[in-house]
Amino acid sequence: MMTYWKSIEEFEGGPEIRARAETEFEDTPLRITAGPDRRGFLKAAGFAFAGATLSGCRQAPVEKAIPLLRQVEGMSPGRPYYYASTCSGCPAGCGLLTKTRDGRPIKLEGNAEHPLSRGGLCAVGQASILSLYDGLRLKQPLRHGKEARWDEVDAEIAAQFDRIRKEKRAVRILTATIASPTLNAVVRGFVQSFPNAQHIVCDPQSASPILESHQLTHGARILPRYRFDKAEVIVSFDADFLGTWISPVEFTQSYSAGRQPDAKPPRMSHHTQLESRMSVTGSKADRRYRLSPGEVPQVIEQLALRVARRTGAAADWAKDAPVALATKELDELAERLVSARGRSLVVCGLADTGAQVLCNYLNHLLGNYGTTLDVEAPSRQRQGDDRAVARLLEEIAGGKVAALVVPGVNPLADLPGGDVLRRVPLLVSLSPRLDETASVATYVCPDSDPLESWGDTEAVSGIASLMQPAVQTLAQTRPAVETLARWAGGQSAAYDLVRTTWKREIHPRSTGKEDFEAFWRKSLHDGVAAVRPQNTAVKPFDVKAVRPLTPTPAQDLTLVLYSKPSIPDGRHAYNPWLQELPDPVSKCTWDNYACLAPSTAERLKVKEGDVVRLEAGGHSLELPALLQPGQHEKVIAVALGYGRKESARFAGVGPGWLFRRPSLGEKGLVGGNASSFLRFEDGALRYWRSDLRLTDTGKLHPLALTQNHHTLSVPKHLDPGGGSRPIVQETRLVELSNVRRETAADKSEEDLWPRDHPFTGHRWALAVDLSACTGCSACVVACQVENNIPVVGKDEVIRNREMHWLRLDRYYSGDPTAPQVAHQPMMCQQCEHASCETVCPVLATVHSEEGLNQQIYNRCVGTRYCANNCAFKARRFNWFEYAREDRLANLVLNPDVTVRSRGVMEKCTFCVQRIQDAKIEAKRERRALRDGEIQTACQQSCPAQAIVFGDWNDPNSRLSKWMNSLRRYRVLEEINVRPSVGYLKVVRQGETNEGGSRHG
Amino acid sequence: MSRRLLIGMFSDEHDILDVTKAARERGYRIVDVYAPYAVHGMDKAMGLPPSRLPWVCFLLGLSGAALKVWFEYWTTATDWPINVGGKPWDSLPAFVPITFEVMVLFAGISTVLAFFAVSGLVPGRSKQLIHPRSTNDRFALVLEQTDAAFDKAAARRLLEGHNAVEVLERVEEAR
Amino acid sequence: MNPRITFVVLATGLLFSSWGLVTRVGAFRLPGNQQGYSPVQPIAYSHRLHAGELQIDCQYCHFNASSSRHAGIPPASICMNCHRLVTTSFGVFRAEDELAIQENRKPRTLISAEIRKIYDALGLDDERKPAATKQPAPIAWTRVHRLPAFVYFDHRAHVNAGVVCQTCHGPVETMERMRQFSDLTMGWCVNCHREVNRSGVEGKRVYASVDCSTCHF
Amino acid sequence: MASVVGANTAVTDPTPLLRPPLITGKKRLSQVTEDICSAMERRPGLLWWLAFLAALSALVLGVAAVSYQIATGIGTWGLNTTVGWAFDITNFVFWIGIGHAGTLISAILFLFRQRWRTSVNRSAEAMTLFAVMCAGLFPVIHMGRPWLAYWIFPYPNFRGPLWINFRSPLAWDAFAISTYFLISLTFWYVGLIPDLATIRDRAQPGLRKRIFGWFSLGWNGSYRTWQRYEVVYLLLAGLATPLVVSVHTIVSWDFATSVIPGWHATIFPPYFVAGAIFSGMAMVLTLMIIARKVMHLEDYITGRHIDVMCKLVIVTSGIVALAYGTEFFTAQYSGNQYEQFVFLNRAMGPFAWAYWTMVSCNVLVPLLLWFRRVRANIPAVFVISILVNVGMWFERFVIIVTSLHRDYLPANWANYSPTAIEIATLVGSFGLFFTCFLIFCRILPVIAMAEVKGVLARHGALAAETKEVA
Repeated sequence: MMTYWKSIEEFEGGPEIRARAETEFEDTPLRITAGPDRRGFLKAAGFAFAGATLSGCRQAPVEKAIPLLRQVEGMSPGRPYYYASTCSGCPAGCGLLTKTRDGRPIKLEGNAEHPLSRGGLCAVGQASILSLYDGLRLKQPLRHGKEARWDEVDAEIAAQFDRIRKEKRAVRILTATIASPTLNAVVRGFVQSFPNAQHIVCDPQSASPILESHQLTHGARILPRYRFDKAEVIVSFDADFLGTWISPVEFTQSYSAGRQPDAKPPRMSHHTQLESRMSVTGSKADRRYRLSPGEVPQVIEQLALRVARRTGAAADWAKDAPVALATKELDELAERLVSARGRSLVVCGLADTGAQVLCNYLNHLLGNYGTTLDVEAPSRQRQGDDRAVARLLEEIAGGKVAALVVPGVNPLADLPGGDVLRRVPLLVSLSPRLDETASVATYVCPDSDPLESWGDTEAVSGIASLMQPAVQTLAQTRPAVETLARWAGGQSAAYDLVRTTWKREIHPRSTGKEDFEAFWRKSLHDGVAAVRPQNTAVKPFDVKAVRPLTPTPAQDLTLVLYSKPSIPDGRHAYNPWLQELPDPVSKCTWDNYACLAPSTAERLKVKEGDVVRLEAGGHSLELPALLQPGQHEKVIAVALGYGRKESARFAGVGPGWLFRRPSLGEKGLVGGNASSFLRFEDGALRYWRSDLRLTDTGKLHPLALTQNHHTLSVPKHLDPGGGSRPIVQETRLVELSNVRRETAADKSEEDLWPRDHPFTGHRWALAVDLSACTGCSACVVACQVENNIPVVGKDEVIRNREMHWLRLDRYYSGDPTAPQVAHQPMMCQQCEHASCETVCPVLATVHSEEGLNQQIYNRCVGTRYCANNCAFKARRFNWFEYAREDRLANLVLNPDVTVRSRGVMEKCTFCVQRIQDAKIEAKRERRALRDGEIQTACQQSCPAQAIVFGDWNDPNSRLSKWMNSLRRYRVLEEINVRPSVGYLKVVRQGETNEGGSRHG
Repeated sequence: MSRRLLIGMFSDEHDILDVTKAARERGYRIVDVYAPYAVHGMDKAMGLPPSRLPWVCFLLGLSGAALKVWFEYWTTATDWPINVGGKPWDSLPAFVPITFEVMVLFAGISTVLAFFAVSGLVPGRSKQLIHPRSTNDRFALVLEQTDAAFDKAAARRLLEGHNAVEVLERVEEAR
Repeated sequence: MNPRITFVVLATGLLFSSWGLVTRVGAFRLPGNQQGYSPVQPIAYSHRLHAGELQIDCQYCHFNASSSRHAGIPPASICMNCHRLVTTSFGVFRAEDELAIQENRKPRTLISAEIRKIYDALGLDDERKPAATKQPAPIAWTRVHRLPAFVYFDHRAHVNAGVVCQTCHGPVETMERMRQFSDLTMGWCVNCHREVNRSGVEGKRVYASVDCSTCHF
Repeated sequence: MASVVGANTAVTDPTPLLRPPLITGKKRLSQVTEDICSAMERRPGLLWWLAFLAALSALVLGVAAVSYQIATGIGTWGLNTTVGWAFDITNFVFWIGIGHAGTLISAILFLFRQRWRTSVNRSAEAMTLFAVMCAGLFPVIHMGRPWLAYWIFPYPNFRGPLWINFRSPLAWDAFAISTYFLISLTFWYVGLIPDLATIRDRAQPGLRKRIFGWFSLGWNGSYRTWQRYEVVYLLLAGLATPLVVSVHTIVSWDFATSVIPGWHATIFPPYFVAGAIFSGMAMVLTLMIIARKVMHLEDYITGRHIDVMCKLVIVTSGIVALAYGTEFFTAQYSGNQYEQFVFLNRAMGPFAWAYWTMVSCNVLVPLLLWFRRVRANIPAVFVISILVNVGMWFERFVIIVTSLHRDYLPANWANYSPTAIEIATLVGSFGLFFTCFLIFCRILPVIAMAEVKGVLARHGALAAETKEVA
């Protein structure tokens, strides 16, 4: 089904194609000038109404059909084309396929052939397509906040740079991690064009201490590539590697590869998480301990001591001391690690170089370097240098910096004391949007969207990938590489720059023998090229670097600043899909908040939604409180990346009506910016601090949670049996081999009715592996993009009307202070005996011959009876006209899916548009459908590969194999609606069989 | 042809019952009785045969039900069979409620229409009143003076003997 | 008025109007049904001439029909495959030839007004060379066949199943100006799908689903 | 044996009646006509105007709310993904229930030859009609696209043709309600014809006479017509009786055929029918107590009527209470954790206040009616009747909302609170009901004169004396 497309170069080619591209959207075949096509749905609905009375006047408005002027060889209007590219949502550099229809990108999908992401793509990556169609993206350069022309701006900046060169004053360029060889080369060239210039790298989610610790222990400032797939024992200290840490998609993919309970023999890594708050990673851990950040270094130290003793290394560098983790637990942990030497992995997410050195030491003692940590081909996904950033801020404060260029970062909002940037005489921002830094910048030279520009990345040494544009620039923006190259004196287009770099730097490292042209074409086609890693000067482990740590005194309350998987940093604050994406654990949308453990809240007499004032180091911030089970009692956690200027745009999001409440907080922004609580300490950006004071302001701020109830067991006083509900079922690894083989196929399904509806052809079904699912929510956004699901705004979410067809139900179980967590993707179960279908009076939801529960929007009158009668509440109703007239943003709509109007019901359809397309395409090619040819959007994006779609009637399909798994069950099987979605039970590591197969 | 009528007006239902019974026993041709309400037992007194309207009700109700069952089955299983919730094609139990409703609707409406038709009740139609108070508090017995043998005096005596309030004579023109 | 006369008049009226309703029910149209719609197009293109007389295959111009959901309106560059040479009608061409022989000169290139519109769209001069003064602009045809936004029709499925274009579009080869031949109602679609499941297409057994999600999603 | 309560005339009965007279006051036939017609012919009093104004403003408020909702979307109601129905269907079931008492009084009591019904059946039937109008409104406006409501009827179309789903209880509802409305209207109209003729014959020539003339279909009191009339009336009563049971049974199937715990119950049909009669009787009481006061009809709607209706309220309250208990018992006995939870959640969850309002109003308060003194105390009966209506509204609310808001998957659990638009719509439905009823009181005879006259002759206070020549 996928056609990789190579002729994008033609966009750069002949004049007539350029001419065509000028009117990119005017040229779209069969475009309708009378109004946006999908939007016509509402009109049709209105028309039907008017039509009932006015059948006399029946002449519809005239529509124009404008064909292409010149035929583009091999390109058919109405067919999707996929261009291989690289995601730019974060520096992780996952592989992409940009799906375009009729000249416009409409969806980003993971590139299954990319060695890092292997087809997965996270929520942020999925949602980043909206950036292209953002109407508030800057359309041209700004001078002192006023619109200007490129030639003027270029001339003025060049003149000022010339003066600075002459005067030998200081120029600094502050970027985020640059994994792109081309951009790196261009920045290098830019820096070299000045007598006194420096390139400083700053990451909002910094990993600087890891790099620095490797400088100390390995003599090279590198970030190892972590191989979770090779690890049998994983110990993570405060590293949310499945959610936000360094490269979550890659890590989720490899973590999942290391946990295959159905493999023969079962493979299941043992994962211990020690963390302060409940992260996505913590929710998947086999063992989870709560440690506040201040306690982590000592625990690592004691663990290192124990491991050192067990491995026969020197253990005299520190003394035994009681720490936050019990001796028994520490011993057990050490034992488990040692028993898996060379097959274990210790990671630490704490911004503390001392702790990181000890973490390196642990991995060294365990022989993990070279197996689960790759330093020969290290990661380039984080290169931030906090020490340099701190120095830069001092320089600026001292008035020593004449010019500062900031491409791709927003230091004003991301850094503590970023306000000093206002003092830079020449501040040039390359931000595509008017963020905090751009709005005080002397010049803003907007970068083009990644989907409009050429680029490349080498996220991990040896894995180089290309980014290719899928569309001409929509406004007068210019790729940052071009802009910087121009200021350094060059005149090249981005395409030429990338090609040159690849010819010079990448192709020579190629393992094949093909010439550059062939290599280039192949890399462009595949999107990625595996080459020899760059040489890294790694020295053997230096034991001298290992030093004992000075214990920090225990504090009452510690403030922890973290990143949410949905909004990892403020760059994405403009994105309504991400703002409305529920946090995988707290299930909160449209806000950041102060997370408190329930016991802490009780102690401080704070309830959920109470606005609390956080004060530390002379800064204060008011945020609503959220009770988070599983959080450390002495930790208050606040997400970064909120309170951004770009979120002011959401003042009008959601339906406007009489009693609507705003999506924004008091300050007219989504959430509050907590970055002022960050501080530089020991050359690292500290994400926690212990001088926190918390007071209740007495104000209320309702939080938009998509899930109000937390557990599977119902409130005690309402359930005399005390049983919990078998919605999420669990099994233990030891049980898997003991269970008597009994599969669904063995159970004959009794039926009182005659078998009037056999599924003779295909029978579509879906299976979800709950054990693999991490709750990362990539599928939710993938579904949203694929199926034109509207954003409804905070008020509607509070009113429990979010529209996501696929939601992730999160359940806690066990001890409320340290609960176990299960994530359950829940979508329409396509029941064979669908209770919704029977009750629809107008046949708007009926069953197909292939087992699908069809929903026909144009037939629906909106009685909501089907939704009431759905045991899974998987149906979504259009309470208002959610679709908006935003001609630019609506270009992202999938033309294969109807935009639903007000008053109709909608739901998951198993991406029926993909099924139909694949079936027709197979017929066209006169062949049978292949298993795996149809992938639903959720399945496609899932980094953990926890979702499989396929034909249940085909005994050899992957789906059928999953459906025959010992772990397979169906939710609410007892009410005999016969869902077509099978779930594979959560597999828990466990020595004992506590709680049985149900949640306790 | 015109008819000569002798009309006795009464003010009590017992009188009109008695006089009607007596008139019929004596062989008078009773054209009609007019009453402000349905006097119990008057049909027997007048010797009216039982109404056939129940048949209309029964037959039309039955045909309505039959039609509906057929229609439901035809639309669901024959004309465009659609799989609804895995239910069998002939979901007969599910067809019962509407069948019943349609039966009642057919039976009820058709009975009333039949009643209007046989009684000549048409909107806007104005029939001659036998007496201005006959829809208020007067009962009227209308006898036809059949032929010359009709003993008007005897008839008048009969009416007055039963407390007739008034006795009128009227000639009804041919229609 | 005599009620009997009123009754007769009313009954006759009712009879006539119901007769009219019964006989004209075929002519009754729902809103949105544009059967017979035949708008004036920016170029007086004749399907009768091209598809009928010259017997050009439908898919020569509408080349997308077998590979995409849209059959597509041909780009102007497709027209140029022939009209680079054919600049006017055959009659005018020959008359000019004869006149040239009579006058003993080289025949002039005569360009018909309608064909010139193609050149204008492509920004070409009379020599069919790019003209610096002309800005290329695509031709804005008026759309004839329209389906509501919630209906997904796919040409691929039908063309590859062997359904000939005329089945839905009617005798296009006789139409001087394009006209909507079928009513394009849902019933029309569904009945054809039912019909071909019984009788096949061109003698070949086919399966056309009447599931809702065949067209609505 | 019921006693005479609240009668304003001492009765000297010459004939040994087994029961006290149904009509008090020494009425002659003409006086009946006079009493009832003059109430319509007089200019309306201040009380009527005040009531009308109040009802009309409520109606206007409701019209505004519904217009806004249709223009803007169902989102203007407090519903959500989990609780898809609340006020809308609650109001629907409530009004349908109210309507049923009218049919009970006119049809079922007719079949049982309960002559006391004659004084109240006309207004009870009118109440049925207006209540069914209010009820029928809600399934239409609760739709997301009410302008397409006609799609739920099978009519020939150009879609294939695409018919409807005859398996859907909502389709059954559509047929049931329209049949119920049409049959009730027919029944009411047939009953009205003789009275319309009476008014026509009283009226001075003019528009009023012509209108009544048109609608009275040329009725002249011919006994041949009377005979058929009696047959038709009996047939309609015979049809309406099972109809009324079927309608509320079908309404209960909206819930009973579903899979939602708290809805999925076989007890629903009898439970709903009893509840409907219960609430309807209370509403009849409310209306009668007002009407007899305002229209000065104490002689026709006597204490005995009120007493009899109170007894019906006690009986139906008992049935409803039994149903509450049975539901609870079966749920706990079932061993089904979802069922058990739903009922405990009703009694102790977030909507416990609604549940206990329902129990107090429907089970505890009607217990007072066991006391004869309470039944004789008109203001007390009035208050109780209103409380019963409140309770019955909450019964539907409890069934619908508490079952939905916490069903199978705890992740779906949600709360519900109505918006002002929903409350205004509820108020508006009362506005519509009372506006219609008040207009009815003014333009049509609130008491079936022909029927009362028939009863008067045998069961009136003057049964013997009427033999006097007027």
